Amino acid sequence: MIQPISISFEQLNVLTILPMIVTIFGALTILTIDLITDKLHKSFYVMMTIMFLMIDLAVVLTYSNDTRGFFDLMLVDGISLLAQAIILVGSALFVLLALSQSRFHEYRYPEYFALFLFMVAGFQFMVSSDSLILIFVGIETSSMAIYTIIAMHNRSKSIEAAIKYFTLGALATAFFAFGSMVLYGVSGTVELGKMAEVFVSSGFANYPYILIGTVFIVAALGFKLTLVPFHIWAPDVYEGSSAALAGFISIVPKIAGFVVALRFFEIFILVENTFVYYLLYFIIVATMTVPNMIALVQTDIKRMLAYSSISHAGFALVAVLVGTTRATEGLFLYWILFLFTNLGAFAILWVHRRKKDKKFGDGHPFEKFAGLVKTSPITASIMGLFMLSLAGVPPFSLFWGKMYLIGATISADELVLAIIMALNSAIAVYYYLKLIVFMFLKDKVEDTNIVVMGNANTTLKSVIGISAIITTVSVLFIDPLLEFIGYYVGISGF
Amino acid sequence: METYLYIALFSPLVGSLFAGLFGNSERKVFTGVVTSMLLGVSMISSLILLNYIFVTSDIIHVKLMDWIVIGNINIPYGFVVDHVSVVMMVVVTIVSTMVHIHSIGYMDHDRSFNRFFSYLSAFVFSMMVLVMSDNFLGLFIGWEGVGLCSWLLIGFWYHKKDQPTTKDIYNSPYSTLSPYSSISPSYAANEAFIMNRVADLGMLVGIFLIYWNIGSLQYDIVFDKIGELNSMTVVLIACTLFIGAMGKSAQFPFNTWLANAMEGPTPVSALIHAATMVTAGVYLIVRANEIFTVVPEVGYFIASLGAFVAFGAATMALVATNMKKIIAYSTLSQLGYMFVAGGLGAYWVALFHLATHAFFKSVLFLGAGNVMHATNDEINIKKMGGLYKHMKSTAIIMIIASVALSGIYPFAGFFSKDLILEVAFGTHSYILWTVLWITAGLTAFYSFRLIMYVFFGKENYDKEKVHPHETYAFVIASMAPLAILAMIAGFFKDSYVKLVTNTLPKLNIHVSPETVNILIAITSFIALGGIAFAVFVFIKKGGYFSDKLQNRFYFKTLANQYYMPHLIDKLINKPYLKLSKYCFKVIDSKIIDAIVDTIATTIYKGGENSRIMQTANLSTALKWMTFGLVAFIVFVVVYLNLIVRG
Amino acid sequence: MALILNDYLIVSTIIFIIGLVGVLRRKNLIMLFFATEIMLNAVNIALAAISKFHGDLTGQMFAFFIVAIAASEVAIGLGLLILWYKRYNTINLDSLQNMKG
Amino acid sequence: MEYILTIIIFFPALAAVMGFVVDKNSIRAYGILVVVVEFLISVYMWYLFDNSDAGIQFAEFIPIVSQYGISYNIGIDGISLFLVLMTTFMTMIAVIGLTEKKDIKNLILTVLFLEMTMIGVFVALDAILFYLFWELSLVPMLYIVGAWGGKLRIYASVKFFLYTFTGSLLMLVGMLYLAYVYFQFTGNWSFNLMDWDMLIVPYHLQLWLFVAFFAGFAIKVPMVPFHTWLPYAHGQAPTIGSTILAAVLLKMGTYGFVRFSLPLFPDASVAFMIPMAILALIAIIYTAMVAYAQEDIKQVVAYSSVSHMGVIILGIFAINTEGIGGALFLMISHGVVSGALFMLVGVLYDKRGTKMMSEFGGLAKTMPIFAVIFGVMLMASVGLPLTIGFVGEFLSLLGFFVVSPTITIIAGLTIVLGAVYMLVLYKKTFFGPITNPINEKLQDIKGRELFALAPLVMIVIFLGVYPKPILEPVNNTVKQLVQKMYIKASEPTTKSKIAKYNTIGEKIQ
Amino acid sequence: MFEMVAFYIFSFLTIVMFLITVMSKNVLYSLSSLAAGMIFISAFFFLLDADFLGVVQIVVYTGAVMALYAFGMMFFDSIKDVKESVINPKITFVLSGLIALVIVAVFAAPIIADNISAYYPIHKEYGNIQDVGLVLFTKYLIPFEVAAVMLLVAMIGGIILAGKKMDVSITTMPEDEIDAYKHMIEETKDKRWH
Repeated sequence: MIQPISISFEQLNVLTILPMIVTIFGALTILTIDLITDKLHKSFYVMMTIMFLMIDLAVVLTYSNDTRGFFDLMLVDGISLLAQAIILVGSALFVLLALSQSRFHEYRYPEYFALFLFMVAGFQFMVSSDSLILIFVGIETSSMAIYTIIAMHNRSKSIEAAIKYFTLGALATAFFAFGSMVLYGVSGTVELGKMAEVFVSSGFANYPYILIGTVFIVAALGFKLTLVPFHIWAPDVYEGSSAALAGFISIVPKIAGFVVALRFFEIFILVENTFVYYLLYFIIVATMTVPNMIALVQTDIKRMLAYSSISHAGFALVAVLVGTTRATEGLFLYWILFLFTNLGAFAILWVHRRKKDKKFGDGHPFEKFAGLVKTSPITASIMGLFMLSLAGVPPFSLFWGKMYLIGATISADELVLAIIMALNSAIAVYYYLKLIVFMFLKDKVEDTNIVVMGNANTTLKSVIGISAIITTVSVLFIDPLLEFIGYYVGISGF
Repeated sequence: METYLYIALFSPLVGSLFAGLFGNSERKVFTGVVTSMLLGVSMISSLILLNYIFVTSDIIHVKLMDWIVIGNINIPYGFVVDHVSVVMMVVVTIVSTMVHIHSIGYMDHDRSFNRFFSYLSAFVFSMMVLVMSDNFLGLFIGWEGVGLCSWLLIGFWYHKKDQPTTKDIYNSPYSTLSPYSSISPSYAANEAFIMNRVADLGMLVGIFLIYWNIGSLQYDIVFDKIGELNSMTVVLIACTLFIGAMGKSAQFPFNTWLANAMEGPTPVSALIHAATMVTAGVYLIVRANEIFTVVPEVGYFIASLGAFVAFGAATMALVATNMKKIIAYSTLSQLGYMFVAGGLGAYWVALFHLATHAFFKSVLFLGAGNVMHATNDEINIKKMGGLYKHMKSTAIIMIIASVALSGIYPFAGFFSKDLILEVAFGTHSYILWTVLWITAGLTAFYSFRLIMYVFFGKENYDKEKVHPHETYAFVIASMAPLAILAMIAGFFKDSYVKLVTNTLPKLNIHVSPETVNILIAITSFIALGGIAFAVFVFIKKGGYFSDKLQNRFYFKTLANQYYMPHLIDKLINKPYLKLSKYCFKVIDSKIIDAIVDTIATTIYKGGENSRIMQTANLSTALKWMTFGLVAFIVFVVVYLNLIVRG
Repeated sequence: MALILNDYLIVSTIIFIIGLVGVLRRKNLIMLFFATEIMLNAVNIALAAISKFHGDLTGQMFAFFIVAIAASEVAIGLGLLILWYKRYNTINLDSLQNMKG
Repeated sequence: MEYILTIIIFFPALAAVMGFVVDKNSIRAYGILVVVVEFLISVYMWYLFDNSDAGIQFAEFIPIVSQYGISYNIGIDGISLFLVLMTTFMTMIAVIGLTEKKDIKNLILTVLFLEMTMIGVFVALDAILFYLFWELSLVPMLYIVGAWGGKLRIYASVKFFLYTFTGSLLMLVGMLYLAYVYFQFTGNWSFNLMDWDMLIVPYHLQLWLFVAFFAGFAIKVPMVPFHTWLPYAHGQAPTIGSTILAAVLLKMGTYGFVRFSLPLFPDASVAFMIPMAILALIAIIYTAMVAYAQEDIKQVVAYSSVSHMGVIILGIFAINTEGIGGALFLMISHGVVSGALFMLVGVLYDKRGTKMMSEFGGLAKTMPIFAVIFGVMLMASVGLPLTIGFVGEFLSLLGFFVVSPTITIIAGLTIVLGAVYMLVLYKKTFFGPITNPINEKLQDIKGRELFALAPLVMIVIFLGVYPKPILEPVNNTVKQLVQKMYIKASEPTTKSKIAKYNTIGEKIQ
Repeated sequence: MFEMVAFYIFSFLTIVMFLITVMSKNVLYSLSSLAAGMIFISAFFFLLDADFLGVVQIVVYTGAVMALYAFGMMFFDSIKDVKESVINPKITFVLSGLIALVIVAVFAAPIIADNISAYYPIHKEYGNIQDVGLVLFTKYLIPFEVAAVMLLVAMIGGIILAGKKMDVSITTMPEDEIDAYKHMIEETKDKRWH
């Protein structure tokens, strides 16, 4: 008969799931509070959320080394901690944008914030395990939440976006399942670490199987990371969801995705597998170039930013291909800087959101910002600043990311790739410039009454201010930031 | 003595700046007076210097300050007054002083009286720099400076409008029979400047060569080391320097600007385009004689070119009716003489002729100025006549000048010109001699043709408008010294020779005295013959070329200045403009810029084309995802096959 | 001869592909969701088979979670569909055409 | 005063930030005050500058990204000293002569920012810092051209931005690669020029890196065939824009060649001598012709700039003291002269609202003083001795003559062709009868315009007569530069060439 | 032997069922065929002696999922079936066909399982249920909990999305109307609106 198995509490190492517990607990608290009373204003819930996120951040930052727990299922290593930190900070900043001047549907629900926290928890699980199962479940948890949150904005576009996102997501899920199935079939395990061992020890036996499995996983990850040609959903979802959420989607889920990608591709990069190399190379080039070109012809700023973030994702994916420690550092540096810049950009769109504008509807066409410098020079300058940063004009934050990443690419003797990256940044300048041209060089469109920052209040303004300042003076804290990142990446040995 | 040097050099500059102060205000006589006086000062100090050097025969060499000092190059503002430059200084200052005084009268009614004197003195200053500086680049400063001033002065009446270029030989600005000296003053000015620039490029190259081979541009150092260079280099240097000289002295093919330069006020022609600037080329040859003596073959080329120009210019002067152009061409032809002398190594002869020519030619121009003044700026000699009785003194002076020009004993021209012929003969270059000999005849003829047309015969100007009258006395007075010099300058020959041969090589030609006498006889004969012919024909026929003659081809050719202006216009100006427009309209806009824009637009088009994958339709999106998967799987297959193949 | 793993894998693949076809060609959203269910189940078969032939339980575990995921997807999916249906009174895929470019 | 450079860089920017508060109506006075003070500071720095010292002075060093070897590392030597002075001076003149009416406040503040970036470029001794200022300078220029420009202003400004940005991105790749090379040799990262100077880059790498840097610099200079952004930018830009663009921004490119390409890649520089010279040659002749074909005065001046920049390139790639020194001098002189010319055209434009030659004629009669100043600048531009234009042109050509007489002689045509288009321009505009009655009652310049232009005339004459103040320090630094190249040269042929081009003696056979 | 027969029968049935699901025009048919297919799949599980999984399959699918769908269909009165205007069916089949071809080809090759060791071996003696339980509550405890969270999320999501509050959209409503609306709600004593 079964002999009882005894597991000591220590070896469970509960600490490894403490961060997720915090978020989940927070979510449940919010739900409970909602049950008890219904007289609470959204600002209360926003602050609750931020509070939990901050506590969580504190917890995360207490870890200082690479730990496993729960039968080695949880893997809390450097990159997972970094990613969690980024996720938490990003979420905290973006959830602040909920405190908008005019009222929107989703913020009427306390559940919104609960779902938000669940989603964060999902990401956290995603990044802190190397078992495909947990990663899978994590992905799905967060996705479910995102689908709902998008739809909760409750205008036809957002519902449509949600359905599209959901349907495509379902397909991606199927791909992921199939892929992991195949890999499991040839390795007998679903844990990437062990998988790697098996492959190496067997000298990549069943190579065709492995490749098929890889391809399916790549497709699924590609969906999460909006890699060409799995990026189709991105623009529609960005357009459909509120600017605040769109900004969030452009940052947080992707960093989680990147961590998974790092973990997964490490299997092949370490053994310098040519197939994965070429595959990634192609994907990267496509992902940098194609959306760049599409962005050139956009008429709506939000869509333009959507494409630009796709292209940025491709840019960052280079780090995965290169696979050196330096590159991984570059990836995180890049993403942190990108976080603040994009936050600012989307926040500005968000504060210019009007419910029913007789000319522009509730979208953000370029004309909306025409001649902004006349009416509100400060806003225009700040937005211009974010655009320049995205374009990679020094000394604004994203330049340092770009530079560091290109530098890392070069140090890995990927000169051609580096040049492609450079040229793509050159192409990208055009559409960022387009907005600047509209704001600074063109005159106001007739018979429009855009209320500058109509949707803003002190909080949102301060968010914008903070990100503007960070974007500008980034040069001062690149060094400490790099040390911070370097430490965590170092301990996880990527 | 140095103070005198500085006075001589800078007083014209002071005058120029002074006049410049009033450049914008209306006519003030005192500007003219002051500048003239300052030039007088300069002249006197030059004479003192001349005397000093004549007595002590030592050289004054001063270094004012550094100019360009970098790398191995070290060019100061240095000035040297030696036996050569002092002569030149004296000539320049004398002539220019007189011209200044004369201009006070001539420019009497001109709106920009002050501006004129400012320019004129500025010119003199540049000329002095050119003459006195002790290195090639310093000379180049003066060289360009006189160029600038001549640009300013030729274009002095900038407000005149452009003349259309017609076939009609009597109105076309390209012909010597028309009232227009050129398309317009500003055009002539630009032409002069640009043509000189072309030549200056040659000179610059010469300077580069000297620098990179010798490492200095100081005359003394260069002339010491020049012998050590291999002859090829020296030939190059000599040629390039001579190109520069050609430009300034309007030698073929740079000659057209000189005739057009007659657009300027007449005193300007007298000073710049007769006496001083145009002779700068000759001065350069004389100055750099050490270089040219090393390479006689170049010298001979120079000489033959000179002879060629001398003859060609004289022929053009034969038919011209534009008074100033006649004199201009005679100047050109005399310059030819000088180059023959210089080319054949008789540098002091060249310089001597330069001096004498300066005197009689300037006075000739000034006289012409008086005439034009008297006839409301009439310039066609056929529209004058019988002016003798109205303006005797001018007439006499001009006749003296012409006689001197024709080289009749004992006038100045005789000594210098005959020497040149003697040199030509003595160096056994008989062809040159013959050419020059004929030219002498022509010279005599056209000079007196002019005299006759202007002062004698019946009065062709219309009596209503024109009331000829003699100019102010002081103007005549200002011409007198020059006229006198034109008469007697020849007698200073020996002392002059004694002076300059300190620096310039002596003549080493051995012609027995009797041959010399024969030569003199022949030359004087043809000269007198020319004069006589001119006079008698005029008295007999009252004119020279019958209408039948005038329709002949060679007449037209001469009248059209051998069609050179037309050729330059057709072969250089117009094609260059066309080419430029082509470069701009086609190459720049249609090719280079187009390529750049195409790159941009292609990328943009790429965007337009690739955005179609973003249909709103969900099925398409799903298909795209699947497609991506399929693509990867296909890649797997391909890859596997590749591996299998190895 | 006995069955080997590959037979199961191939069957599951075929079913998976059937599901894929459904996903690609369906315009009726709810039927499209059926297709996704099929795909996930196909994977389940394979997982179970693998776990049998490797004598390893992980496969079955994975299958459980996939079932769970499938279930929750149904919930969300239907919720979204209802929302859309309330607005536009259709669940035709081609009615989602508001955003392009 | 060891922080004087920092002060010089950031004073204008700081003043600009404070300027936001200043009222619209008094902003002009504020701006003028700031630029004058800035100029005085720079003059004081010149006073402190030690001519005899050929090395870097007033150096400052603060690490920014220590792990990647990026630092705030600035300093100044004979090469950059006068570019800084010229920048402050020309900005001052431009602001004083500013006649723009629209949004004057934004314009002045932008110009102040621009001044910061320009000075930064010239004093930066860290590649990334250099790049930083280099790119940053595009932004204010974009705004100036795009907001205050003519009809095509947006096209022009965007073209300018994209074109230069693309080029400099390639340069950035080059810089990063060079840093990587340095890392491979020494084991630690650095973008410090002083460190890079210690490095002897392998020959084949030098060639590629040279090309990468070339991409950045050549577009900025601009060298034919990368020049097509320039006419648009100039044609559309407001007066102050063209003035600063021509006077300073173009110099960044040539300065880059001197500061980076020559000392870092001596072998490559020598190897690319002739190709570069040929490009320069095309620029000189071809653009001179294009300039002659223009009807718009401003375009003539714009193309003439390209032509003169060609001469500068020629001088730089003579790789001898005369040539490089001459090129540096020509940078200054061209800065002053072309700046002045653009301002003069601007005056005309203000008065008549057009820049077409056909609209003018006989202006010398109505505006004599203006005509005189224009004439002086024109003569300086065609390189008349005793004007500022001659020394540089002469030395550059002189320098290259030893390398290739033929090329130099053809390039020498610049003195002819330059004279052609300039004199024709002058004739059409100032000479001849007054055809257009409007020109009859044009006012001659006075007041602010005169006050702005007079110093330029003085500078043009003074430095033409007495260039020593510039040539002396330049001479020392350039001598050192050439020696450095000689020492660093890895190829024997390079060594021999550099030696040959720097010694006097029989060469041209 | 039995195993093999069963395998082939069930695979045939499953495939047919799912083909109907995918191909049939009528929602009812496809739904019922889907249900049937699910049940046949559970048969596979029993074949593969994953009994527990089989049970779960039947319960979850034919129980929960199918019920949900049925409800959904009633809601959408999908009897009026959607017009399936397939633009170009070729692409669909080409793509799917390609994938099928390649993967089947690949899967034809036997898997070399030398290095594959079972990390969580099946103990025949325990029987499937215990076995599963053992692993699920040790190794896969966390995923299990997370799955719970996921289901919770799904539930909340479902409730919200299908809920009545989504009928009116605050997002598209001008501010003043919102106030009016809130007031109206106050009247009807629905306290959820603040």
